[in-house]
Amino acid sequence: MSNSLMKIEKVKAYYMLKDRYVKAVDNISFEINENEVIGVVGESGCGKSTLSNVLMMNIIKPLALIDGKILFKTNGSYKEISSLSREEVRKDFWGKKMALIPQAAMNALMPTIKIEKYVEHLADAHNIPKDKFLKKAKERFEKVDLDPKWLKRFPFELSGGMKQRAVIAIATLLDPDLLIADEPTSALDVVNQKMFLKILMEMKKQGIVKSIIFVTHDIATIRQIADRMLVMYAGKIMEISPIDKIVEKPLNPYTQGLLNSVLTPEPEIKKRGITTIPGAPPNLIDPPKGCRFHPRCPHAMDICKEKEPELKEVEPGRKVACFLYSEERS
Amino acid sequence: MISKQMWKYIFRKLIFLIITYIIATTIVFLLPRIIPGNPLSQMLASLSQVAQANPEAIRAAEKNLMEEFGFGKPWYVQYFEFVSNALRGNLGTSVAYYPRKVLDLIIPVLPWTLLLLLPATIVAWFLGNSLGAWAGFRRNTWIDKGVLTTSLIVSQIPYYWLGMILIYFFGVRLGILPVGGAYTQGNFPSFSWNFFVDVLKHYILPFSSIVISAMGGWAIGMRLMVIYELGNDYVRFSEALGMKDKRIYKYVFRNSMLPQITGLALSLGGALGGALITEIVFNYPGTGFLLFKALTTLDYPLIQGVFVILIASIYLANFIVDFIYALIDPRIRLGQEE
Amino acid sequence: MFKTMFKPLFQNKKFIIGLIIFLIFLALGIIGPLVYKVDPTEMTWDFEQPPSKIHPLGTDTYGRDILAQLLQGIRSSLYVGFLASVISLAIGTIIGTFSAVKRGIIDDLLMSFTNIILTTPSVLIAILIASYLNVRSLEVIALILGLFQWPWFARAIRAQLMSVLSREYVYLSRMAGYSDFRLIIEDLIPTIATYSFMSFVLFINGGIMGEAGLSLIGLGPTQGISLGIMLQWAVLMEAMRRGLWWWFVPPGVAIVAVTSALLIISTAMDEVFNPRLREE
Amino acid sequence: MSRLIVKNLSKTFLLGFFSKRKVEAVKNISFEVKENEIVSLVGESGSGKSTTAKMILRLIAPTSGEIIFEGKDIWKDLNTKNEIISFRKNLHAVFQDPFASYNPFYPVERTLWQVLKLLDKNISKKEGLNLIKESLFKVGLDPKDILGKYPHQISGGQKQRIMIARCWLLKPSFIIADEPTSMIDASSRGGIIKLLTKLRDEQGTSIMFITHDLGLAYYVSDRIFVMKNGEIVEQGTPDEVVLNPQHKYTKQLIESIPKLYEKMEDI
Amino acid sequence: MKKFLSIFLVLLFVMISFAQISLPRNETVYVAGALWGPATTWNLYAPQSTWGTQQFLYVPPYIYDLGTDAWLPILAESYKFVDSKTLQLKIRDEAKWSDGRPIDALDFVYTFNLTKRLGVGPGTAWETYIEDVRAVSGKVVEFKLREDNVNYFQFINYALTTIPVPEHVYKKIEESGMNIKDWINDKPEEQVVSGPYKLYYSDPNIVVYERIDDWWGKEIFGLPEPKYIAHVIYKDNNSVNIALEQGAIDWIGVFIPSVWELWEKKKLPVGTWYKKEPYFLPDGVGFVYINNTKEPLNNPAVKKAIAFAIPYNEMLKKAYFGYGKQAHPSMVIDLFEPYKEYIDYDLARKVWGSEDGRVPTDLKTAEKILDEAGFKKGPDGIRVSPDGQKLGPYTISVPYGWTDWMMMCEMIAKNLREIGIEVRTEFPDFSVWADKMTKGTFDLIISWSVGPSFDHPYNIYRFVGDYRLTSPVGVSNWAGDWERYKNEEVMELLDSAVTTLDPEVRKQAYFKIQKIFYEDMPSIPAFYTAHWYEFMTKYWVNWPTEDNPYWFRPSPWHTSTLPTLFGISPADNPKPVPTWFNTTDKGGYFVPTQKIFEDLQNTLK
Repeated sequence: MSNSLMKIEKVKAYYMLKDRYVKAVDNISFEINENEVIGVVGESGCGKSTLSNVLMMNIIKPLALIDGKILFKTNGSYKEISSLSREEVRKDFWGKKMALIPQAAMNALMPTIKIEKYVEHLADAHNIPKDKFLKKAKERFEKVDLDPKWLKRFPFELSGGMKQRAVIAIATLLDPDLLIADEPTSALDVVNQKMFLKILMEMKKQGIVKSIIFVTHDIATIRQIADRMLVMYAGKIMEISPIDKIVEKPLNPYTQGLLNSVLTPEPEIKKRGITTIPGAPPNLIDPPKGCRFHPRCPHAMDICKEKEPELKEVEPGRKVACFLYSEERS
Repeated sequence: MISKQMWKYIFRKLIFLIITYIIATTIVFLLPRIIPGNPLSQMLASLSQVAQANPEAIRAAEKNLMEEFGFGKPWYVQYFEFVSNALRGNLGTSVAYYPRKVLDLIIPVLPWTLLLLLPATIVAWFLGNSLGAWAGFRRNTWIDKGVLTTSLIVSQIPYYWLGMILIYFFGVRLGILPVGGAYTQGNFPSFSWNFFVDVLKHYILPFSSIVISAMGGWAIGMRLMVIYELGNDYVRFSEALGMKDKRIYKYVFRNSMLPQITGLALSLGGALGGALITEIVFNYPGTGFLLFKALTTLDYPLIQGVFVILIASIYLANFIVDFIYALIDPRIRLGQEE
Repeated sequence: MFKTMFKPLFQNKKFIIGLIIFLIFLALGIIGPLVYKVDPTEMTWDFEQPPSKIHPLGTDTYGRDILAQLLQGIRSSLYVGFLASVISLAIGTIIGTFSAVKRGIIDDLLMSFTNIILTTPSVLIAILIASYLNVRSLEVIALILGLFQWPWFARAIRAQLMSVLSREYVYLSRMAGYSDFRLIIEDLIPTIATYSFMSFVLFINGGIMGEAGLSLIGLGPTQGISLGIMLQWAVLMEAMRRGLWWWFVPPGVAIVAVTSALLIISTAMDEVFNPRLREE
Repeated sequence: MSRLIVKNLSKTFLLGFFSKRKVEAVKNISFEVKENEIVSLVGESGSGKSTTAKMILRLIAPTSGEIIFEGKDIWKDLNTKNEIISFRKNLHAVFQDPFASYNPFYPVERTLWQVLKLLDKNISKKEGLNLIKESLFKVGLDPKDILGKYPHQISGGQKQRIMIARCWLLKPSFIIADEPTSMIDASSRGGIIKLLTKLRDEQGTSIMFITHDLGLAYYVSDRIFVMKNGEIVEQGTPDEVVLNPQHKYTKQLIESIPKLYEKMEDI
Repeated sequence: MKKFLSIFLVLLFVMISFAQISLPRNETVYVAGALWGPATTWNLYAPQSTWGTQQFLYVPPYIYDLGTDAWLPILAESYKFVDSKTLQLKIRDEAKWSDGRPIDALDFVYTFNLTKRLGVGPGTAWETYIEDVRAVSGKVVEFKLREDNVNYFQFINYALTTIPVPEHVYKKIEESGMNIKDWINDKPEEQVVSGPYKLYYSDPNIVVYERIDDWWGKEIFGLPEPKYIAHVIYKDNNSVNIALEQGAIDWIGVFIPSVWELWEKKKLPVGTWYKKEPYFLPDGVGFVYINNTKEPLNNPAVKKAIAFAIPYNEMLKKAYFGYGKQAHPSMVIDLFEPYKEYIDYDLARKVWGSEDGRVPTDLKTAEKILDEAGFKKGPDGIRVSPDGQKLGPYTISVPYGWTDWMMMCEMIAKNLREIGIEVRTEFPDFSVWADKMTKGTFDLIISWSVGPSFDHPYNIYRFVGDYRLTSPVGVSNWAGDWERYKNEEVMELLDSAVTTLDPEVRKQAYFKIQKIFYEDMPSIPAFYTAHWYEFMTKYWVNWPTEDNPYWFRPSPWHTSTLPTLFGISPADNPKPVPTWFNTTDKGGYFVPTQKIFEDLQNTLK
C-alpha cells in the first residue's frame, strides 16, 4: 500500500543477555497506514512494550535489532530508519516524526521546573523560536481542555488527569506523524481515561497526528478507538485485522480466548460468560516449537507443534497466523 | 513565591531545631556532671608541679576555685545558673584559662573553623557531586569505573591520616608548604595581600585533606542518584521528544542534586567533627584546637561553651541549607511534599 | 531461595574483589598474631629501625615491632568495628521496627529522637562522652561509636518496613493469627536482611574510622593496640617530622584497605539486590 | 440472616505530628451481607473501599461504627484469643496483588501452612501436606509445580489460585476478595472468579468483592455497592446499578467504561 | 543569633584595623612550649597568669639561683634581719613602675593584704608563716615571722620572692567595682609593670612581649637583648618540633624524642643543657608511689623488694631516651652540688650496697627480701604473705598519653610479676588518675613530687612524708603525702629542720629521716624528671649550658627564667654574659643562701 506511514519487515529484536537471549520481538511484519489507529494487545510479557521501543528505534543494550527493516515515510519517500543509529533516529525523528507517551505518563514531565520552561527547552532543542512555540503550546493546552495558565505551574500542581493531558499536549507539540502510546491509561480512573481517549482521537481527527499505535492489554479500550487491532503473543503477531471484524468474529484461537475473557458491564458478556485460556504464556528465552500458542490452544493440531504458522491474509484486510485458516492444515 | 505551607515547613523545622538544641545542650551540660571527677585537677596538678608551690598555697587555690566555679553546688542549681547566664550571653568562665570568659576565648577562633569548614565542605560537596554525576551519566564506561573505584577508596581515607600523609610529603619531605598554623608566626592578621597569600598557603593542606576525603562519598552518592534519576519517565519522555542529552543531563543533575542538598545539611555535623580533627592535625587555630585544649584540661565551662556554640552553628547552617532547599525545590516551596 | 539470591553476588566482580581483600585482612587480624609471634608491647633495643629482616615493618620509638602491632591493631580495629556495628544495628533495628510497627505517637517520638541524634553533631557528643570516661576499653569505644551511627539506618528500616507492612503478605500472616512479635521475626526481619547486612558492613567502617579518629585525639581505647592507637603514638612520637614513614603509613593503609573493601562489598550488594541498579 | 452487618462505619486518619490533618476515608457507611451472597464494593482508588475491607478484616480499627460478624461486634466482643482465632477462621481474604501476597523469603506453601496451624496447632507434617495437596488440586494446580517453589518462580495466576486454596483449606464463611483479578492477565481472570464462586456454591460462603472494575462486579455479584469519597452512593442488584443507574456518579462511571459491544458515541 | 552576628562583624572590623606587621627576626626570640592555649590573664591575682606575667612583666625582690644556691636581687637592694623574727627589705631607689611611679613599700603591703583578702595572688597563703607586713619607710618593708608556726624557709621564701603589684593601678580597679580576679590586664598601653617587658600583642596564636627600652633597671642590669619575645601557641610537641627544625623557634621547653638527632643527624644549630646524656637538667623527682594503706603492699619488705625490682637504667634509657638519671634513694637531687651535703652517703652505701648509694636493679635480692619476710610463691607464681594475703592483683597506672611513663609502667610491671607480685598496667585519663592519686585509692602510680629549691630536701621530705598534709583515704588532697605515709618521728624531724638555725642540726635531721625512709620505704624515688630546655643558635647565642652555666633554670616556662634573657645575645653580635652573674664575693650580685642564714643566725648572738 502506498499510503502506509511505516513498514515493519521481518523485524527481530532480542534482549541479548550473557548466555541467552530473549526473543521479545521475533520476525514481525506489518504496516502502519496513514490516518489509522492500531491497537496492540497481548498479555504481559508478550513483547508489546518491546515492539513500541523497536518502532521508535529506541534500541538500548541489551536490546538489539537482529534482523529486519523498519521504513518510515518522510517527505513522500521511505527512509530505512533501522539502518540508522539510535542517536540519529533520535535527532531526526523523535518528537518531530514520531512521539511517545510513556507508560507512566504521570511522571513524564520534568518535575522541578515549570511546564512553560520545559516547553521553552523543547523549542530550543528543535531550534524553534520560543514565543512562537509557547503560543502553540497555549493553543494545544486549550485543545486538550487545559487552561493555559497551567503552563506556568509545576507538574506536581496538576492532578493525574491533567498531567496526562499536559503530556499529550506536549508530546504532540511538534506535530509528529506517529504517536506511540504505551499503556497510557492504566493509571487513570475511568472518567479521566475516557477524556484522554477523546483528546487522543481529536488530535487524530484534526490531523495533528496521522497515526497512533496504542499499546494496551485492554481490548475494550481498543475497541473504542482503534481501526485495526494487532494481537501479539510470545513475540509474534497472531492476528491483525480491523477491530469490528475481530469483535464480530475472532479468527485466531488466541484472539478468541482474549475476547472471551473481556469483562465489561454489559448484559451480553454476562450472557455469554467468560472463559479462561489455560496455562501461562511461554518463556521467551526458549519458546515452544511450532506455533507458540499451541500448548494452550484448544484447537491445536499436530502440525501446530512442528511448524510455525505464517501471518497470512485470510480475508481482505485480515491477517491471521494459524493453521486453522491455512491450506496446510491437513 | 513563598507559600503559607513553606512558612509552616520552615516554622516546623525551626521548632524542631530548637527542641533538639535544648536537648543537645542539656546533654552537654549533664554528661560531665554525671561522671565523677574533679574539674580542677588539671589546674591543681600544674600548680603543684611548680617547684616553689607551697602545700598551703595549693590548698588555698583549690578552695578558692571550688567556690569561684560553684562546682560544689547540686547539678540542677548549676544547670539553672548555666541556662540563665547563657540566655544573657554569658557562657561562664573557663577553668583552665581562668579568668577568661568562655565566649571571649571562642569568638576569636570561630572564624578560623568556619573558614576551614564551610568552603571545604561546600567545595567537596560540589566537586564530589559533579564527579559523581559525570560518572553516572557515563554508566559502565571506563570513566564511571574509574571514578567509582577511586571514590570507593578515597572516601575511606580518614581525613586525619590523609592530613598526616600530606604533612609528611609536602611539609617535611618536599618542604614546599607549611605544615601547620593558619599563617606564618610573627605575622599579625591584617587585610593585606601578603597576609592573604600567607593564609592561603597555610590553608592548602588542611583544606585539601578535608576536600579529598569528603569528595568520594558525595561522588558515590551522586552517581547512584543520577542512575536512579536516569531511570525516570521524564528522561525517557524528554528523549522521545528529541531533547538533547545535554539538557536531559541538566535535568537529571538538578533533580539528583536536590536530595544531596538535604544530605549536605545532615552531613554538616560530621563535617564539623572532621574539621575539628583536621585542625588538630594541622595545628590550625580554630575551635577544634580550643576544644582539644579544653578536653585535655577538662575545662567544663569551656567544653560546654564550645559545644553550645558549635552545635548552634551547625543547627543554624542546617537550617539555612534546609531553607535554601525549600526555596530551590518547588515541591516543598509550594507545600506539596514534606 | 538464599542460594538463588546469593549466587549473583558471587558473579559480581566487585564483590569478589572486596571480599578477598577483606578476608585477607580478617585473616591477618585473626591468624596474624598467632603466626607472627612477636610481642607487640615488648620493648627491644632496636629503636626506630626501618623495615628489616628481623622487623619486617620496622620498630617504633620504644623498639616495639610495628608488624606485630599492626596485626594486633587490625584485630582490635576489626573487633571495635564489628562490635560498634552490632550495637548500631541492634539499636537501629529496634527503633526502626518499633516505629514502623507501632506507628502513632510512638512512631512520632522515636522518629523525633532519631532526627535529633541525626542532626546533632554526633562526633562532638562522642568526643564528649569519651573524654569523660575513666578507663576506655575497646568495648566502651565501640559502644560510644555504636550509639551514634544508627539513625539513618533506623529511618531506612522504618521506611522499608512501612512499605512492607502494607504488603498483603503481612496482612495474610496477621490474618493467620500472628502476633506482632512473630510478624517481626518471620516476615519483617528477612525483608530487611540484605539492607541490614549492607548497613552492617558500613557500620563496621564507621566503627573503624571512628576509633581511629577518637584515638588520634587521645580519646581512644586506653588499653590494647588498635590502628588508631598506632597512629596516635606515631603522632606523639613525631613520626612524620622524623620521617618514620614505616610507622604511620601501615596503619592508615590497613584502615583504608579494610574500609574500602567493605564499602566495595556493600556497593556490589547494592548493585545486585537493588532492582533499580540491576543491569539485566 | 445477615452474616455481616456494618453499621455507621467511619474511619478518620490523622496525619502529621505537629499539624494534624484529618482524612475521612470512610464516612458513616452501613450495609449487610447475607449468607451465601456475593456482593461487590465498587469504587475508584481513594473511595475508601480498601479501608472498609481492612476494618472488616480487623486489620485497622474503625473510628466509629459497628461491624457485626455472625452476631458479634468484631472490635468489641472478641476478647479471648480463641474468639479471635475463630473469627480469623471464619472471615478471610484474597488480596489484590499476588506478588505482594507472598513473602519472597519463604516457599509459597507457607501461606497454606499458616492457615493449617490456625485450624489446628498440632497438625502433623504429613497430614498437613496431604491437606495442602488436596487444596491445590481443588484450585486446579498440580502440587508438583507448586510445592517448594518461591514466589518469583510461579505465575501471578498460580499465586492467586494458591490464595484461593488457602480459603479452601480454611473454609471460611465469609471471604473478602480485594481486587483479586486486577493484577493478573485477563486471560486467567475467569478461572479465579470461577474458583471463588465455586466456594460459594459448595460451602455457602459469602463473598465480598472489593473492586474498581464494574465489569467484574456486574458479572459476579448479587448486589453492588458503589462507593465514592468514603460514602456508598448507590446500591442494588447488578442490573439495577449498571443498566439503570440513579446516582450521577454511577451514571458517569458507567458511561465512561469502554465496552466491547458498544462503541462510545462521543469519542 | 543577632548578637552572634554582630560580634562576628566587630571581629572582622578588628581584623581590618591591623596593618601587616612582622616582627624583626633578629631582634625577636621565638618561644614555644610554655603556653599551650590562649592566654589567660596578665593579672597576678589568678591561679595561673599567662606565661610572661611572672617571668617578664612583674619582677620579685629576689630570684633564687639553683646553680650557686644564691639570690639575685632585682627589686630589692638588700635585706636586713632586725632580729631573728624580723626581716627588712630595702627596695632599690631606681625601681619604678613603667608609668614612672616609684615602687615603694606600700605597694608591697598592698599586695600582701590583697592576696590575703582574695585568697589567691602573689604569695598565696603567706599568712601561715608571716605575722605581719608593714612599711617602715617609703622604700623599706618589714616582715614579721609567725611565732606560732616557725618555718624559716617559708618565711624567707615569702618575703624575698613575693612579687608586688602597683597599688595605684589595682586601687583604681577596686574602686571601679570590678572583681580584681576578673581583670585581664590585656591592654598593652594600660599595663603598668615592674619588669623589663610589656605586652605588645596577643591573639590565640601568639603572645608577644616588647622590651621597655627605658626600664628602670637599665643602669644596674643592662637591658635584656631581645627586643621582642614572641611565644607561638602550638597544639603539641610535634608541631613545636617541626617549627624548631625549620628554624622558626629559638627557645623551647618541650620534650623531644631523641633530641640528639637534631644536631647529630640533622646538623641543626640546636642544643640542650648537656651535650650528652642526660641532656637536660633535673627538674624534680619522679616517684613510684606505693599506697601505704593497703595490706600487704605496705609491708616494708614488699616496698623494698619493689625498689630492687625497678629496672631503673633500662627504663630510663628505653622509655625516657636517657633524659633522666636514677634518683638517689635519699630523695635528694644530688646532681646539684649544694645539695650533696644533705645525703648521708655512708648510710646509703651500707643499706643499698652500691657505689653511690643508689638502689641497684637486682631481682635476686628482691626475691630474697620477700622470701625472708615470709612471702612464699604460690603455684601461680604469685607470692602470698605469711598471713595468707596475696600480693596482687595490683595496678600501676599513669595518665593515658604520657607515653614515657606508660612505658615505664610496663617495664616495672613486668619485673614485679617476675618477683611474684601481680601487677598490671592501667592507663586511665588524667582526671581519673589524678582522682585516684589525690584520694589515695591507687595501688602503685608513677607521679611527680616537688623540685629543687633553696629549701631542698626539706620540701621533698615534707611532700612525701608529712602526714599533716594529707587527708583520709577517699578525700581529695593535692598538697602532699599522696601515698598516706604516717610516721610521727619524721614529722618531728621535719619541724626541727625548719625551726633551727643551726645547719648541722638540720643536716642531722635529714640524715635521720633518710635512715627512717630506708627502713620504711614510704615510696620509691625512681628518677629525676627533666627540665625541658632546648635552644637554637641561628639567631641567638650564649644560651646557658653545661659549659656556660650562668643560669640553672633556663627553660622558658620556668618562673625564674628572666636572667636567661640578660645572658643571651644576637648571633651577629655576640656579647659576654654580664659580670653581675656571680656571687657577691666574686663581684656579682648573687647573695648565697648560706650568707642569708648566717645573717639570720647572727641576730641570735
